[in-house]
Amino acid sequence: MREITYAEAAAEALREEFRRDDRTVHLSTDAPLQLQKEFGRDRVRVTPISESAFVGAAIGLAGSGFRPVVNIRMATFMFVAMDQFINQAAKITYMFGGQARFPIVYRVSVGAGMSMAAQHSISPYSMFMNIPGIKLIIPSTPYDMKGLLKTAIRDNNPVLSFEHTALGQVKGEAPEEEYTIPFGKAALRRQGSDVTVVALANMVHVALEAARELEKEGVSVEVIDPRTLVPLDKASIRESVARTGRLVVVDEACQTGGAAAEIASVVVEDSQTFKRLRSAPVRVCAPDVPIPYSPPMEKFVLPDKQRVMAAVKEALK
Amino acid sequence: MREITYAEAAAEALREEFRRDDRTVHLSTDAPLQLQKEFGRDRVRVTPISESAFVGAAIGLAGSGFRPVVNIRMATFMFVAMDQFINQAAKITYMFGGQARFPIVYRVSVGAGMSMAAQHSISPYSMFMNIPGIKLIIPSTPYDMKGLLKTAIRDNNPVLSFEHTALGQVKGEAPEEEYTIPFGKAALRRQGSDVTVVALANMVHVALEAARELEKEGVSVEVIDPRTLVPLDKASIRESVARTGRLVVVDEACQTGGAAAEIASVVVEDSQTFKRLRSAPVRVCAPDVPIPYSPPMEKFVLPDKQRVMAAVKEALK
Amino acid sequence: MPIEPQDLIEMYKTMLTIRRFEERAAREYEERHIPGIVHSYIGQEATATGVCANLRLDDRIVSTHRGHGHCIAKGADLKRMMAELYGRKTGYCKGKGGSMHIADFSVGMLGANGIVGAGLPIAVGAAMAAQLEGGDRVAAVFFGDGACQEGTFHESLNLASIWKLPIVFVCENNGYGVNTPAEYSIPVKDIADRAAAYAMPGVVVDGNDAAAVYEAAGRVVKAARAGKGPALLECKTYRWRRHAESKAFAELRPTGEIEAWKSRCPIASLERRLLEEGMATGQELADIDSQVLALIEEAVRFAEASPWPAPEDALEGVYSV
Amino acid sequence: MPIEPQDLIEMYKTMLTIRRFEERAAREYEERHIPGIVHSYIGQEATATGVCANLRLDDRIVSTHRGHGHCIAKGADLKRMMAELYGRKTGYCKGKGGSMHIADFSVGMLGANGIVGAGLPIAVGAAMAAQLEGGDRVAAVFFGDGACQEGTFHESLNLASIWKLPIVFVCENNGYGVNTPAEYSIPVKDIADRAAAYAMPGVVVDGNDAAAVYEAAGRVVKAARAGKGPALLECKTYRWRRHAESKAFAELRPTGEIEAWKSRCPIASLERRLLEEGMATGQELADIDSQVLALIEEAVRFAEASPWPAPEDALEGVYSV
Ligand SMILES: Cc1ncc(C[n+]2csc(CCOP(=O)(O)OP(=O)(O)O)c2C)c(N)n1
Ligand SMILES: Cc1ncc(C[n+]2csc(CCOP(=O)(O)OP(=O)(O)O)c2C)c(N)n1
Ligand SMILES: [Mg+2]
Ligand SMILES: [Mg+2]
Repeated sequence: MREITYAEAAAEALREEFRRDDRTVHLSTDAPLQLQKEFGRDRVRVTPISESAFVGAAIGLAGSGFRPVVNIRMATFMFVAMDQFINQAAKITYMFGGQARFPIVYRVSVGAGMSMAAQHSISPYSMFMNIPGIKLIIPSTPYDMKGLLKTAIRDNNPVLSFEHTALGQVKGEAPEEEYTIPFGKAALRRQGSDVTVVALANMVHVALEAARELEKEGVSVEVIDPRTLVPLDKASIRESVARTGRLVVVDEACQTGGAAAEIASVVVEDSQTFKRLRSAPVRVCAPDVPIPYSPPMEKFVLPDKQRVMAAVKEALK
Repeated sequence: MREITYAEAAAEALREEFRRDDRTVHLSTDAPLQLQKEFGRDRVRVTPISESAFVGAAIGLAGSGFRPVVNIRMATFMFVAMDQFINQAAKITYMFGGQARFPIVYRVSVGAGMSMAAQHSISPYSMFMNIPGIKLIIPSTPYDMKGLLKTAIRDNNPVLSFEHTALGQVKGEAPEEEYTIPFGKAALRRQGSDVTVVALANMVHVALEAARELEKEGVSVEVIDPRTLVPLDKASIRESVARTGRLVVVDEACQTGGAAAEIASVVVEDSQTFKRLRSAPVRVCAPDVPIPYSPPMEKFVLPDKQRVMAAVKEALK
Repeated sequence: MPIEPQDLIEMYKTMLTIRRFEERAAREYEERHIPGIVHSYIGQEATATGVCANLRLDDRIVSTHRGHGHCIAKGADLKRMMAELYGRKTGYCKGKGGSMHIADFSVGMLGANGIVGAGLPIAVGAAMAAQLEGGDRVAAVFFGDGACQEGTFHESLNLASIWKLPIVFVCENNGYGVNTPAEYSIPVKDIADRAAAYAMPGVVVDGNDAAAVYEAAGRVVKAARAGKGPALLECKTYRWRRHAESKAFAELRPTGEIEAWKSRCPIASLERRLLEEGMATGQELADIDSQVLALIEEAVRFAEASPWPAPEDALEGVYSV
Repeated sequence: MPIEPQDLIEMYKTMLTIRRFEERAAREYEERHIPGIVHSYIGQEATATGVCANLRLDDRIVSTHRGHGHCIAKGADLKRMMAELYGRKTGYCKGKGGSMHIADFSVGMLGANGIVGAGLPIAVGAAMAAQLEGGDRVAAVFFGDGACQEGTFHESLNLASIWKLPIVFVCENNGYGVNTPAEYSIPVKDIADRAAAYAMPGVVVDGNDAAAVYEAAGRVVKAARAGKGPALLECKTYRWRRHAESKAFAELRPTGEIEAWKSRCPIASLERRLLEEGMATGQELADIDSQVLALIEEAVRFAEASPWPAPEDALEGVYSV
């Protein structure tokens, strides 16, 4: 199959959906040039650095029948517009009794590893998990990027797409033919029988590396990529853990209050799954520190293959 | 002992600490009148409705040697100033290598139950748990309000105080004499041997009610109030669960990605505690919906005594 | 275009509807038939009325926490409004929103909003939609003097200006944000002066004079329809009641000031004009009042008779299909 | 106060230090001795220099993502700056902050900031501190043209105005936010025009003329010290290099424009003046350059020789004791 990069996959998704539906519009502080060329400066509009205004404008556009796609660039810039995400986009469908639909895609890049320091190295998905009303996608491959983004653009709700900075130039297979990926269906990245590893975004690849390495040591690791955090495919995760009896969650966000806590909880609170759990779930996350700038420290805080392997062994103890 | 209300306790804490340290200043869209009378309009300053500006100004004040206390009023108003909390207040101590201290207290009210609808009924503490650098306190009684707030004002870091709206006029004992409450030490609200219930804010009272009711049915419930979410007294919680073998977490925030997930994870991931766990942990939270306005629906989504009792019984199965 | 007597009478009726609705809402709140919080629009009726009288059904507005007047002026249904305040299933939001979140997309009312300043960006989006649609629809957004110190005010006016969006920013300067005087929070004499910072016209109008608002708004709405871009319209007005219908909100404004503004009642002054200029008789106006009162009564009865939402309804409607 | 030759020579030296520091930082970035991201201040040296020449050590400034120039002009140590860029333990932030987060509280430099517009509220707090202290300290905050469309710009200027805070808002209008022209984002001719919306003086100055910046800033700093409140100072300038030192940032600005601004180099023009007016000889200026280069070289050697932080150092310092 043809290979494209994660970034190209996103561009393709946008191009295809913009061709498909002329109610789509694009807002960003810097326009994707190809898209702008094809669809014009009106529909693919450059915004000033006014995130509250254009994040909110997307809501007004959506409530007026358009389907905006907003690229915020780095996730950290969401915070200057946070009210528009949390109090407006997420709540108004419900709060207005479903009178109107708000189909909006907000794209943000997440993750660390580039020595960008604390402000620019954040993976804040868990906070949105606690805010019902926005769907959350977290593509880990070019294939998923394209398929999930297309589904997101067609969804009639606000969708937040968390895209990992480190993956931009990573290549992967993606068919030329049209496809979409349903929300709420995890991808089984690798089958295994000893331990279930649930990993997010870039950590899917780290987990797979660890799994390959562990295979040599005779440990069979199953790797699950939830693909979407809201809705979360609880059934697949629980089913896998019920089989393996062990859970490791890998996420590069800070540990406390992160998505890993939710995933661990979803597993343990299910009494059928709990009964089959043979060891304590293990979280492999960044420690609770702002991400440091200097490479040795940054490398230290980000989960890597070694930490995942150690966690799997811990779970096997 | 003397009884005062939760609101009075806060006022006392402020008055005492403002007397104690003349580097304290107060910022809010409406000034506490008594405090303003005693300390003047300069130190107890009314702000326009410009949360980003005054939340950030507190950082500049703190970095310049002052000890600001900022009353945001409802937690939901934090979102218009979110960058100043997350990217600034929480990170700059670390990011600047500890050159300066940032002693700031941000007070916000949380919780639902007053038919204020989705925007004004939020308990967003878990999102701050995922952002290292801000300490989080969550007083559930007048005694705790005063003691925790005094500790917060003396702390050399940003502290966020989550104060429950429904508790404002609730009375409780608080000595006249000076006292403070250390951060990171949970309060054992009730001893019990069958099930550990960890409850937050107003839910502490709901849990205690449930515990009293359950006692009549012969079930012995231990109720733990963490008092501070960051730092979290993991040891006390784990110790209790290791004894009872069962965990119920009660929080009125939405379930997914909430503090309850973190508390459950902290318990299950500790292998010693995990071994003693006799049943699946149970979360009693609001379902994943924006809080509705109309009383029957609002009542339905908020955890109550019945749900806590049911959860305890579930844990006992 | 000179103002027609019929327009004035229509506006009179709209204002009176708002007044009576708010009086009744206050009473129902007092009697605990309405829970939560209610921010009364009494005293400010001329603003919503004068602005919305220039708008078509397909124009869009965005409102605030003090939104009943905007709803009514844009043509929302009193029954469904009152039912929403009552928290009933038949309300605009099925009882999920309440006073601060009434919306009626079918009449272009894109929602009240409990967050100060939050409506402006949303309205900018509605105006962008109008622009992309290519017709001559406009958007209008209401907000208070207090909201003018929020960042969203600045960002939104700027965005509307650089894109020449068809939108009117209607600042209802009622002199206070809760109990903080506008003069404390705002260093310039008129909020409309801030329009210059966005290269758009800034207009000050007596917000208690429906005809004046109508005419001033008419000019800027017309310009917006013609593709000439946005404007900031500052309506100087006053709220008669405390910030919200709850004793929890102290009333710290000087009594004399409140009384002085009451003597400048927007409804009474239009009434005087209608009578003085012979556009209506006392009887005709009394008839209007009776009609209005009947409508309000009907709305209350509708609300009372409406079913409560089932508790489990809370679980539905988080996402659209 | 007329500008003294000695002041001009000092400013020349400061500007040259910034220039040489940035040239070297770019080279070290290119050679991958510096990771992350570096936003070069080259071309804008006169702004930081002219403003900070009016500030005392105990005055406070707040900076941006493009902050090296502000640090140097306020008196930060080159060695610790370079060590920070290198990510070493001896850096200002112990390697935790990097280019976008250099701070030196001991010289009143309260931090660079990676979030556009985020520094303004913090500076307002520093100015409030100065006011509460009761002395005559001032604060100054630097920000770009792009930041003027963020809500924090609006809220901060307003707050400073109503409280008459001793602060100077220094907008460095370099014509672009990344590749978006200021004229696209801003509908008014001069950003300084926006000062009127906050009832404060707005001053436009040639940001490439150190002496002009020095004088203009001197006037507003003096007023702030005297308790007369804040001002907005717009310095028109230009950055020579791409948005940041990484090929990931395309350069979309017209080549001719970049060249034209290079011909208006703030350092070269001050150099001409110093020579023409006989305030310095060519040899003296060359000596300054040698000194500066030596200092930069020393800074780089210091950085290179400095230890890396231990990986586990990452776990320390989240909270102050
Ligand atoms: C962001 C935010 N901050 C604070 C509040 C609390 N609050 C509700 S209404 C109000 C006053 C608003 O004043 P103004 O904009 O003048 O409107 P008015 O109430 O006078 O109609 C305040 C402070 C809020 N809802 N949102
Ligand atoms: C809130 C926010 N939005 C977007 C960005 C990304 N960003 C970094 S610098 C920059 C341009 C800033 O332009 P300007 O303020 O003119 O400063 P300059 O880079 O020209 O010095 C942008 C958009 C950011 N850092 N913060
Ligand atoms: Mg007002
Ligand atoms: Mg710029």
